Amino acid sequence: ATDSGAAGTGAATAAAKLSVVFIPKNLGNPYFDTSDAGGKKVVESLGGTYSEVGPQQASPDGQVQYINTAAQQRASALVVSANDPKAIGDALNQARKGGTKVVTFDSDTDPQYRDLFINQASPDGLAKVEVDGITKQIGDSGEIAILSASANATNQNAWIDLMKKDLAANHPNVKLVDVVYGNDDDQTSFDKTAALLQTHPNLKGIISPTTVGIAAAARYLSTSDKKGKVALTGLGTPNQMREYVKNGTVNEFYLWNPADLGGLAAYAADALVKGKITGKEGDTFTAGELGDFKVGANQTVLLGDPFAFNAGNIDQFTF
Amino acid sequence: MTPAPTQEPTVSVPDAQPGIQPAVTSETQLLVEPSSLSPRRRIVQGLLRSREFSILVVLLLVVAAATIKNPSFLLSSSGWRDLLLTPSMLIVLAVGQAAVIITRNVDLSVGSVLGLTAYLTGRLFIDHPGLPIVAVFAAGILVGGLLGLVNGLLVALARVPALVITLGTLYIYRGIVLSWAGSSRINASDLPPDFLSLGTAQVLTIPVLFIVALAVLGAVGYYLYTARSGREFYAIGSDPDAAVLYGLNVRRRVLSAFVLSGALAGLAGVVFAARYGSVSSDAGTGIELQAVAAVVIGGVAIFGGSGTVWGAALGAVLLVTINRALPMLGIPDFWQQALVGALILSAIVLDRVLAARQSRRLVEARDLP
Amino acid sequence: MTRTYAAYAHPLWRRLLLSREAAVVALVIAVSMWAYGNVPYFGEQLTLTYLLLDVTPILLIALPMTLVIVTGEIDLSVASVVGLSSVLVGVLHEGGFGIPAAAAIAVVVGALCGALNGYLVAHVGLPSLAVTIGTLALYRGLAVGILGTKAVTDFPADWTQRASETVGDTGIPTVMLLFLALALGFALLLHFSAFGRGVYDIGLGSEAALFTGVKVQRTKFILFVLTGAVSALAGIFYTLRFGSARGDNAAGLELQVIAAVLLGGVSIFGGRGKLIGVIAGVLLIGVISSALRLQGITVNVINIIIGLLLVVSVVSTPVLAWVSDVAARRNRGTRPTKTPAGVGTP
Amino acid sequence: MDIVSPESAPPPTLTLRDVAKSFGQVVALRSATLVAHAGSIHALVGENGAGKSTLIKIVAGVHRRDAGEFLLAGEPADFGSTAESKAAGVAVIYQEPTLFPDLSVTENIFMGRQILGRGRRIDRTAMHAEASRLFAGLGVHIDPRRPALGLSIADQQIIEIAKAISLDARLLIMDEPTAALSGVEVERLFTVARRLRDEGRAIVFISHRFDEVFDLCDTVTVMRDGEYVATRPIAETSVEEMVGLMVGREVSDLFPKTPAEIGDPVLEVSGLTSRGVFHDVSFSVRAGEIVGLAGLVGAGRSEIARAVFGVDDYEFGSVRMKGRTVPSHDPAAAIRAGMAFVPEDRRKQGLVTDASVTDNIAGVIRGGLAKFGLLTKSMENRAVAPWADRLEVKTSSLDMFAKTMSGGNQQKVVIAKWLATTPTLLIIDEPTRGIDVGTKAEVHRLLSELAGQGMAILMISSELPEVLGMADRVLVVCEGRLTADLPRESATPESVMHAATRAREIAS
Ligand SMILES: Nc1ncnc2c1ncn2[C@@H]1O[C@H](COP(=O)(O)OP(=O)(O)OP(=O)(O)O)[C@@H](O)[C@H]1O
Ligand SMILES: Nc1ncnc2c1ncn2[C@@H]1O[C@H](COP(=O)(O)OP(=O)(O)OP(=O)(O)O)[C@@H](O)[C@H]1O
Ligand SMILES: [Mg+2]
Ligand SMILES: [Mg+2]
Repeated sequence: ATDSGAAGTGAATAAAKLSVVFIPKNLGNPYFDTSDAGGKKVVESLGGTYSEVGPQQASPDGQVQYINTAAQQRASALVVSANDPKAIGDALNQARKGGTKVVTFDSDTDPQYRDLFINQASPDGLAKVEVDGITKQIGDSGEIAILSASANATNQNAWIDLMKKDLAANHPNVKLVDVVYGNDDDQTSFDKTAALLQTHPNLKGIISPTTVGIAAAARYLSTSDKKGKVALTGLGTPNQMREYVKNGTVNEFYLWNPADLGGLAAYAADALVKGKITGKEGDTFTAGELGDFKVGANQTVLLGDPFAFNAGNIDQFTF
Repeated sequence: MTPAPTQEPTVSVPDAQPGIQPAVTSETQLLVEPSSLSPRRRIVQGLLRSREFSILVVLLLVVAAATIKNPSFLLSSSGWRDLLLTPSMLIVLAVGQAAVIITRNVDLSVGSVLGLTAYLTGRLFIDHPGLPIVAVFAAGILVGGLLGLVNGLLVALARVPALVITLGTLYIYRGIVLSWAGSSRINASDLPPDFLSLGTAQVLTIPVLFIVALAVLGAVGYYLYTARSGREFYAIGSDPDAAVLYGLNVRRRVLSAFVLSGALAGLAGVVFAARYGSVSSDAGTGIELQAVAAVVIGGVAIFGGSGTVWGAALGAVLLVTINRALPMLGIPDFWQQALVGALILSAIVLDRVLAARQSRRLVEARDLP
Repeated sequence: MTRTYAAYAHPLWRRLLLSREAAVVALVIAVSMWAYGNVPYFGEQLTLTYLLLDVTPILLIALPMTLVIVTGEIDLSVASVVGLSSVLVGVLHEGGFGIPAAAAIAVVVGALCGALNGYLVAHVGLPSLAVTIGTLALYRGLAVGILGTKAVTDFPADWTQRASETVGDTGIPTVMLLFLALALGFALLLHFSAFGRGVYDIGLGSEAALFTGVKVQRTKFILFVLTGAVSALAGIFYTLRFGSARGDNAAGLELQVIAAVLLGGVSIFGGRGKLIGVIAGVLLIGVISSALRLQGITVNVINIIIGLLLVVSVVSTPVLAWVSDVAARRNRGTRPTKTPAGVGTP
Repeated sequence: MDIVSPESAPPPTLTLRDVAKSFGQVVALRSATLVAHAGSIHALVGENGAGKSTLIKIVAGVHRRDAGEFLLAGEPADFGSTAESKAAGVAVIYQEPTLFPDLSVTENIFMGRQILGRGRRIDRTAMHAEASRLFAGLGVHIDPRRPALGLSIADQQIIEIAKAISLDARLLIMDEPTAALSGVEVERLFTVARRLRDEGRAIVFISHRFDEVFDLCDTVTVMRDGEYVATRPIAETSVEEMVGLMVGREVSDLFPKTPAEIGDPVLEVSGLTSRGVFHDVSFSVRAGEIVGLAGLVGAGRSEIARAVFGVDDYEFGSVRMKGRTVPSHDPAAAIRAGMAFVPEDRRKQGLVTDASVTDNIAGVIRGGLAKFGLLTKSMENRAVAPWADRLEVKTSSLDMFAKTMSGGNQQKVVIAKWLATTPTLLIIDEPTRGIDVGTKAEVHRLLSELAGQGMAILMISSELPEVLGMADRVLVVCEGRLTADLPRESATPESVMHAATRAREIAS
């Protein structure tokens, strides 16, 4: 390939050794810190080399650059949470041409761009727990709103659609009055929450299916006179939410174990690299203590059901 | 700060000679007569004509409109609180930015400085539990001041345009935060409760952070209006060459302007942490343009010499409040930025129109009757 | 009697080698050599491809931006125009327009955006810094407003491919041909036309230019229009390369462009600078970024280096000037400005 | 000349000996000497560019001298900034007003040493009162609260004077303070100056008006080309002697005017008006005719010229070249119509000082040089060289920056730039400002030569001898109005000066 010595050895190792590059939506996002940490543990336990790179803001163009770089470095596998279902597709396929296996997790791309998608929880499952959670808290009637991440986040939008369907079908008296986007940025999410409460004085509940969003919303609620009057639930990490669960701002929120998600993605990547699986429906592989997993429809692996955190159990978790 | 006593010769005025009373002889009619208005009326008129006043009017209109549409915007307790609390951080930034722009410079690095000190705040609380809050504020202001000093030295000593220098330090300071924080972040749980409560604490329904902003505004405004060195900021911005001919200490003033701006950005960083409770390494990205926008809207000439920090502060409040009011008025929040842009443009166009009218008045005043 | 005048004080080689541009070019080469030897995979063709693709938007916008800055003005709204044109292409494509048609419309709109900047700066006489901060918000706001929450991503594959395909197996992206064409055009305009001379005169002393019959207002207006149009082009490329039209595309790009232009030796005061230097400046940033990325170093360090380069590049000029000034005074056997007060020597 | 022996008297307030100063290539001062005593008003005279302003800027701390002796009250002095000179009791009225347009008149006077009230706060009321009293002392009314923006040159000059007086300095230097003032205002200034002298201060007074010098001063020092020429007690000298010393030769051959035969009108201006600047200005310039435009600084002559050329717009009136109307506010059109304009401020308007000789001379014609729209340096160099030669521009190479050249050479470059356009009308504002005597004569010879070839020339000049020496016809501007149109023979210093101050004299 090249006369640069370093490169030569690099290429050589690539074939032999497992090297996995994790590319989260953006750096500095505690959710991904946890999930990628889980991946790191697994990759290293498998004797591979782990690295995490990514953009500062959650934007596809940022991710593309790092995908390209990883492809050049002949990483044996990429584990990506997509900021856009199509935008990073070409880059991913480029990488796959170069022999790199591509696993998406948390947020998927279109199937033709990756070998496998590790799904934290079935979309309808997630939508359902969050809807049930909020409707339970507000007595199944009244106005609710959604605080999402970026307007283009694949998983977010999928969930939101499912929630709308669920609400329409099963909760006629609950009205979804607004969907706003905090772009997984503290300040934006915080200000959007404030705006929500201002704009909809009769708001009774907020669903925020993103960890940055729910924390910011909780922070605002806990300091506003709506505290306790407006219910908040969604997806969050115990460390960020502990404060607000304890002071009663939030009484229940949900998440799978991100570390497991990252770990599973790492196992899957390994299986692909070692050729144990090709990623087609029906393949099965073993993910250490996580157990055995089966590849489902359009190359998707399901981690399991989300877990409900509340005052009772939150102190048992530290991620 | 006041100049050395040697630099203030006493003012002696030759008492008018009997021969030449300041009687309005005909040739003095060419010149503009002293205004015959009574002081009070002059002040009132000045106030009504002032830029600050017109912004205030616009601001009140916006608030009124939003409140009519949705009373809780103003009348609910948290509505009232947020009205004052949300702009506080930008006010502090705008005041510093105004001081710099008045000297015909600009400081683009404030966003990065804010990010750095915001993260520093969190780290201090994590690494030194039990550190008094005052100390953290002091640290933020100090570090910000130092970063500002770097800008100031480069601009004032190397005589390099501030735009370029602070664009460079914008990258550098941000880079420092990024490499320092990496992907770690500060969570509310990392910060002491009484610090967090500062973010929303109120005295007689007035948020503490807003009072802090007001204090800053008052101090800087008072300095720029009543201190000799303060006035020199304006002189320098009005005509740097004349300022040198005049013997003003241009370098020192420019330097202090940047230090001030940096220190206030540092303060804003601490405020950020207190208000938002969680800080990631990209906190404050892009806020520098908001600060400049607020200053411009507030009627400070982008090429210095005129304008007040009061105007800049009002500009900041207007900017933020419009953003908050638009959703009430049923304008989807995607259009907010566009409106802000239109606002900035109309502000500077308005300025130009008024300035043109005034100078025409003054020139025509030179005409023979 | 007739005098004959030497055209130049110094021989060609000296004028070339001692120029600021030469320094930047040399730096690019040096850094590339270093990276080639020390950074794994940097030597590969793929690096070249990705590197060029990454910097293409900056390269494109830097061309007209150079002329704008040479006149002593500045345009901060370029990245917002990129976003706006990206959104337009997306929306129009959804609305059933073919990519070429959509692109054409986007370019026209970009030119109009530039025209607004140009009118306010050149004819109303407002400071470009303030104006383009305003339009930065305005155009970005329009972009975000038009597309709302959506992102348009279903662009025809052949077009998205075309955006990142390379010329034969040279590894050079096809889009570079577009860039080279534009670069040639702007080079002729700036360095080999009366218009270009006028651009420099405006930057060096717009009052003198006015007294010489240079159409100051029209020139500035044209330059802003060009900037808008080229920014729109960049936006189209951006959209197709990432196959997604989003309101927030290329946010913050304006500062990178300006940083690159200044790095290339263009004076923010106007009147100084060459396109070759600017192109080198852009490539320098590109090479450094990609080399660092290949070493697994992320954005933060890259930021610091770009920032330092920028500061050093501007501070160096006055410092060198001062040094040579002092030297000159020494040679004239007189006291440099710095010596303390004292009795004059008779 | 008076050598003060130590025991005889206190040392002179100001002593400058063999002071030298150059700006890059330009040698402003070779060996300037000036000795000013307390209780004396000392005139400093010399032609434009003699180095007067540069010399006093050295005293003021604006420039640092390259060599020479500088004593203040016997003490060695060397000021790095004007602040230092102020602190040392030196007050200077600069030739060009230096005001802060955005600030009020009062602040302009007291900036940096404002009157402080309680708690070191600026006491504006007190300052406004002081300002009004200062103006009263000068017998003028200017609203202390109005911004300096838009003040007339005269008003600006008066504020400079008030500023300097308020400094209560032991040495007061006035660089052409009266240039823009009317007789009445001048008289008031003199009364103040005399009182300051009687209070025992030293005053240095720079002026081109001999009547003022003889009226006010007791001693005079003459400079030429940056060198000390002589110092005389006023009582023992005469105008003739001073002029001789200044010019170093008879004035006559400084103005080699050869009568050319006058042709048809080339430029016809009628009813030109721009509010606040000039009013109902009508005149014409014929082929082969040199028309001089005289008046006080600030009278509006440059504005008239700028409007005719189209740099500034005007509200009413028309400008015609060879009978064809020239569109307003469009220099390019004016150039096409055959106009050329050598403006008053060489560094800002005439030249792009940071550009090369080639770029400057080719400035107007380069559009025509381009082939297929392409323009190369060599094309320009080729086109430029003959003109540089014709004007005998002294430069080592054509890529030299204009700013590195002497005032005279710069002026030649500007003229070359315009002659290259082969104009039919040449408007030239202050043709010899800041140019050494030799070049001055060259420029004058060139002008009359051009007129001889049938070019119409409109010459604006603040120097009476120049106007009287060169013009076939003298138009006098006062307060933006034409107040006289004098043929060469009836144009005398008296008649011109009278017309130049007419409006104001009539008024009072
Ligand atoms: N800053 C400068 N840079 C370069 N040359 C200068 C500068 N200032 C003055 N000169 C040159 O120095 C010479 C003396 O200028 P100066 O202004 O002292 O003459 P002056 O006696 O004041 O003339 P005037 O009577 O017109 O005011 C002129 O040739 C002028 O061009
Ligand atoms: N800086 C200024 N601010 C306000 N008015 C000005 C200014 N400069 C000139 N003017 C006004 O414009 C008119 C013409 O001024 P200008 O000095 O050009 O006249 P001039 O006759 O050309 O004098 P000069 O001897 O300098 O050529 C006068 O009314 C003057 O008051
Ligand atoms: Mg002078
Ligand atoms: Mg003039």
